[in-house]
Amino acid sequence: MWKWLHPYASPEKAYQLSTTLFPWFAVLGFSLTLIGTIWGLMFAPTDYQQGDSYRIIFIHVPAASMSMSVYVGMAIASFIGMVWQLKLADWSAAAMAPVGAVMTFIALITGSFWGKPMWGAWWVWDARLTSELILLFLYLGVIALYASFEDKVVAARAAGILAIVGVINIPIIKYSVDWWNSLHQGSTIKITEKSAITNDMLYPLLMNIFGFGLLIGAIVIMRFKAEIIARSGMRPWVKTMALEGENK
Amino acid sequence: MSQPVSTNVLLTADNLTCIREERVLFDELSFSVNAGDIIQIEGPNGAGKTSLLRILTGLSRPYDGRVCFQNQPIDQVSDEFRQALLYLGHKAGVKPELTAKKNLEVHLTLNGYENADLLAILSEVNLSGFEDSLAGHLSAGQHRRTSLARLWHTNAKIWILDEPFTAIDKRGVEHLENKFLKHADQGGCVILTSHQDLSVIPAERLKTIRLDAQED
Amino acid sequence: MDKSNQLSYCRGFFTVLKRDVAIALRQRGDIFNPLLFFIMVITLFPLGIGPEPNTLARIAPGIIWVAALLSAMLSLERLFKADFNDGTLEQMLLSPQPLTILVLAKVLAHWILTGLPLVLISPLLALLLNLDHQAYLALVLTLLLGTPVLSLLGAIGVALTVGLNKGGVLLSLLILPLYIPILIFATSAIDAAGMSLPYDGQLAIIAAMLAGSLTMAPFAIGAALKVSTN
Amino acid sequence: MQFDSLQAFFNMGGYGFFVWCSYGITFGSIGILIYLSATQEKRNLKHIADKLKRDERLKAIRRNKNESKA
Repeated sequence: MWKWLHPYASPEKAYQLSTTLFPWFAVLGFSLTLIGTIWGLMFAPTDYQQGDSYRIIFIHVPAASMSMSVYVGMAIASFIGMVWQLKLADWSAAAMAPVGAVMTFIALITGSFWGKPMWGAWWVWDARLTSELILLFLYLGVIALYASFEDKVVAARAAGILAIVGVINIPIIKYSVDWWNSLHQGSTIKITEKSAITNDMLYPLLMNIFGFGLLIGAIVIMRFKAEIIARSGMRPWVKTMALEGENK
Repeated sequence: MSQPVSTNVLLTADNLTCIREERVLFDELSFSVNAGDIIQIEGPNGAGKTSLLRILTGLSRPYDGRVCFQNQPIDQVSDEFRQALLYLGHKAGVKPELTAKKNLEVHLTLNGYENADLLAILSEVNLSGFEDSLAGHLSAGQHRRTSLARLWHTNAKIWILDEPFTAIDKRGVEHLENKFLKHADQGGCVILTSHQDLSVIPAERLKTIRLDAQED
Repeated sequence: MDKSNQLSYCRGFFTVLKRDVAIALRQRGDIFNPLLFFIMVITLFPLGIGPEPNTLARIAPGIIWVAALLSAMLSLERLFKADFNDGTLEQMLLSPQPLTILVLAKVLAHWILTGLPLVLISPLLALLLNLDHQAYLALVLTLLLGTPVLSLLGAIGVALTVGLNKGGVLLSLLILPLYIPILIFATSAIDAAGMSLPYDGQLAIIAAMLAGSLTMAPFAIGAALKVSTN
Repeated sequence: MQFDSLQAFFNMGGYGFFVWCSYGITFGSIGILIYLSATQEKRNLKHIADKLKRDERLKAIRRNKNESKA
C-alpha cells in the first residue's frame, strides 16, 4: 500500500523536490513575516488595557502555535517512518526537532517578557507557561537522544519513538497541568480572558502565524537537505556534488 | 549444489545494502539459501559478517533491500520465521547468574519446547557434571557450549551461527560440524561465520559468500 | 526425543518473570539500593528544611513522590542492561513469543522487586514526615497504582538508551517529563485525603493511566528495544 | 501609523524594553537558526569531500608501496 510513495522515497528525488520547493517557502514566509511584524508594531491600534506591551503577541502567539504544530508534525513523520520503514520520514523528523525547540524557547522568553509588565513577575506557574516549559523538555529529550547515537540512521528511529510517546503524553500533561493550576491558583491575575480582538490586530497576527509557518517550513527544508547529504555521503551523486563544490 | 532438496528455498537476501556510520559494508547483495545448504560467510574483520547475519535474522534492518523467508518478507511472516530460526550470536545469550541447566530450560520454554530431557542435551555438548554450576563459573568453552546445546533440541530449519567455534576444542568442533551436516541432510540450512577452516564438512557441501570491505 | 513445540504465552510470561526474580535474588543489592536511596532522600529533606512538623506535613506528599520518581528512575537504569550485554535480549527478540508479553514480564518483575518494597515502607516514612493520619491510605494507594506506571513509562526510556554508554542523565531527561501527570494527581490525592476530602477522582485518573500505559507502553518498549539492538 | 514620533515608537508607551527585547531575541534566535541551517549542507558536503580526498591519498600511498615492493 506504500508503493506509491516509492518514487519519492529515493533520497536523491527528495533532495531535488526540496530544492524546488525551498524558494517558495522562503520568499513567501519571509515577506509575510516582514509585513505582519511591521503592521503589528507600527499600525495596529494600541490595546486599551495593556497599552503597547501587547504587541509582543504578534510573535508570541505564532511561536507558541508553531511549537505545538512542529511537535505534532515531527511525531507524524516519525510514525510514518516507523510504520512504513521510510528512512526519509525519520530524517525529516530529525530536521524538525531543533526548529521546534527554538520556537518553544521563543514562546517561553516572549511570554516571560510579556508577563513581567502584566503580572509583575518574570515567571509565574501559569498553566500555559508550565506546559510550554515541559514541551521544551520533551524537545530537548528528543534532540539529546538523537545526538547520543553514533549511527544516525538508528538515532533517527530512536528519537522518532520518543517523539511518538511524547505526543501521546502531551494531552495528558496539558490536562494535568491545567488541573493542577486551577487547584493552586490564587495569586495570579488572569489577563488572558478573551477580549474581542479587532481586525486591525487580527490580520497582522494571522499574517505572522502563516509567515512563521512558512519560514519554519523553509528552515526545515534546509535542514532536511543537509540531513540527506550527510546520510548519503557514500552515494555517487553526493560524491560528485561534494567534489564539484570543492572545485568551485 | 546438486542436492535433491535444494529446490526448497528457505531464505532469500534481496539487494541487501548495509551502511554503518556512513560506511558501505556491502551493497546490493543478493543470494538465496536452500534446504540442505551449509554456507560460510568469509571476509576480513569489519567486513560486515556479523551485520549480515543480524540482518538475515531480522535483528538489524538493512539500509536497503529485504530478506525473505520462503519468498515472503520476514517482517510480514515474523511469527513463522522466528519459529523456523535459531540464532546464536557473538554474545552467547547465557545468564551468568543461572545454572547451565536453568539457562537451557529458560531458552527452551521460551521457544515452546516442554519437558525436554535437559541432562541428555547437556551431555551431548559434554557438560555432564556441570549442569548445576552457575554459568558465570564455567570456562569460556563450557559457557559457549551451554548456548550451543540449543542446537540439540530444536525444530528450527534455519540456523544462523556467528562464530560458533569460538573457544571450542578440536573434538568439539568436529562434533559440531557433524551436527551441521546431519541438520542439512534433514532439510535444514546452516549459515555461519568462522575464522577456522572446517575439517569435517566436505568442500563440495560448503558454499561461501565472500564479503570484502569496500575501499571506495 | 519429543520436540513438539507448543507456544504458550502464559508460560513465556512466567518463565521470564521467574528468571528475573531468581537473578535479582542472587544480587540483592539491586533490590535494596533503590530502597535505601528512597529512604535517604526523604531523610535529607527535614535536615534541609527544618524539623517544623506542620511544614513537613505540608510538603510530605511531594517529597515522598519526588523521591519515588527518582528512585524508580535509578533502579530502572539496569532493567535491560545485563540482558543486552550478555545477549539474552537478542534471544528474547528472536523467540517466537510476542515481545510485548516478555517485556511486560520483565517490567512486572522489576516492579515487584523495587516498586513494591517502596510502597510497603512508605507509611513508615510518612510517619517521619508527620503526614496526616487520614492520608496514609491515600499515600499507599497512589503509590500502589502509580509506581507501576513509573516502571512502564520509564522502561520506554531505558529501552531507548540501553545500547548507549551514557545512560543516567539522558534517561532522566527522557522520562521525567512523562512522569509529571502522575506526580500531580498523586500528590493532590494525598493532599485531599489530608483535608478529609474525597480523592477517588484522582485515584481513578491514576488507575486510568495505569490501564493506558499497561496496554500501550509494552509496544513502545518493544519497538525501542528493536531499535537499540539494531 | 499609531505613533506620533520615532521617539514614541521606540518607547512603546513605556513598555519599550519588554517589546524590543522580545522582538530582538525572537528574530536573533531565528536568524542564528537560519544561519546554522543554511550552512549545514555546505559543511556536510565539505566533510564528505575531505573524506574522499583522504581516501584518495591513502590509496595512492598504498599503490606506491605495492609498486616499490614489485
